[in-house]
Amino acid sequence: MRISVQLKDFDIGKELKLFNNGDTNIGAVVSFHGIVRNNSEKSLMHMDIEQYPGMTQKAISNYVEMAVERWSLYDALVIHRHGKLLLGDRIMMVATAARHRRDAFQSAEFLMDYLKSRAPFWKKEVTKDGYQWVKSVLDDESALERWR
Amino acid sequence: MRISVQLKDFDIGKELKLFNNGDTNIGAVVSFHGIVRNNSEKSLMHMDIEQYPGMTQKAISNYVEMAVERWSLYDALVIHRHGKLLLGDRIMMVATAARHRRDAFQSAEFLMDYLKSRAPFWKKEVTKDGYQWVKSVLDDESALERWR
Amino acid sequence: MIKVLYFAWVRERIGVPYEIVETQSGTVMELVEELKQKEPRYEIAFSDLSAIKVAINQELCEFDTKLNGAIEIAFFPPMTGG
Amino acid sequence: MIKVLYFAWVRERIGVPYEIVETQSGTVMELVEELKQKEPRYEIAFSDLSAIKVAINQELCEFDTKLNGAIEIAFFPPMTGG
Repeated sequence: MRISVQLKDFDIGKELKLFNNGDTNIGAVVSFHGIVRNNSEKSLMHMDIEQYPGMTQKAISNYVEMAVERWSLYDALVIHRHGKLLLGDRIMMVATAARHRRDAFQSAEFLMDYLKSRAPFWKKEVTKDGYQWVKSVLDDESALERWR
Repeated sequence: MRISVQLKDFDIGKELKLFNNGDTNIGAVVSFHGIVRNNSEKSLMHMDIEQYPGMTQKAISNYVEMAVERWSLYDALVIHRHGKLLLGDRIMMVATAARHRRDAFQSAEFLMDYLKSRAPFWKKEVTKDGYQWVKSVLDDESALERWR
Repeated sequence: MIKVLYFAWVRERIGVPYEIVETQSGTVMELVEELKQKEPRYEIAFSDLSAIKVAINQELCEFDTKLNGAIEIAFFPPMTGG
Repeated sequence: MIKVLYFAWVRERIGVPYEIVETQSGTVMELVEELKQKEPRYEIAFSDLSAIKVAINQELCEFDTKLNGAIEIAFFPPMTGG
């Protein structure tokens, strides 16, 4: 299990190599990564991600532990960047390793849903006209319902 | 879109780098890879994967096209190996790229469910006592129900 | 004339990966019955059809599908890829 | 004495990332009311509480949660990570 909140970029290939720890029970690995995409007006210059240092690591560890227990994971990884990110930059990644594919998929979706609306990060979209804080959407909140 | 049925190993990091084609609409990438895991008696020596050449590429293309259309994917990738594979070897990978995470997750699961029981591959587990063909499980068949 | 292919344990029971068959059968099922008449190894391989899948011209089909001048037909167990 | 932190647009409206507050308030809500009395910027920042989340000692809680000698309390908009 590894959790990292960092300014710098990460290499998904390297992370997945380290991640695959050689346990011969692992049959399925799911990974997700989020990328800074353009906004609807196609005017995004960059994104700024603010965090609540101290709480981020704690909150993420919590959800990772919940996932590991619930889906009997052999390994789990969360990397989340903060600070200034350009269009196309990697924002974060999640990876889960299980015996069967269903557990790997479910736990990765669970982690994403919780990171999205329970880990203390806030995204700001900067355009040439100024900036705006990304609004949370009801969909993200109701996504948590399925895990209860 | 890339589909490859091959004997040789692949590098997930490199594949995901090529895969991310720079389209600024892509916000979410999901990847899955399957690994040769031990059998329940912990006696697996290696695995042999037989395929139906000609039909494999065709069948996979079919399911990839279905996924791209249904979830408005910006890209999709399937690599599946055949031949002799050792414990811990990568068997196959799937990757999907979408605007939102839900579409990327759903399409990757869809592709996995179809590859599992509709692409013409057959796994054989070789132990020191001989070998046996892996049996399909009812679960894999019923997994297709949710996509109808 | 049709090319008949076998995979996995169906191939092992029949003993060849493929063969060319001269047939007048109208459907997949008629072809299976015709093969079963030929030799015991076909009878053994096709003894439980619920465990066997068929593809005509590399597309999955059913046992009651018509051959309709098909070039290639394949018999195999349920797939176990992924 | 409690450390009060603000993030994202809550921080921008309050004007500082954190401050130390001397308070006798029993619950989060009482503390919010106390802050709103101080200056208009607090009144503006806390005008719509349905758009604000709270954490005590780095764990999410509700507005009716008791402060109970908390060391740290934070106010921020709904999270948008991932």
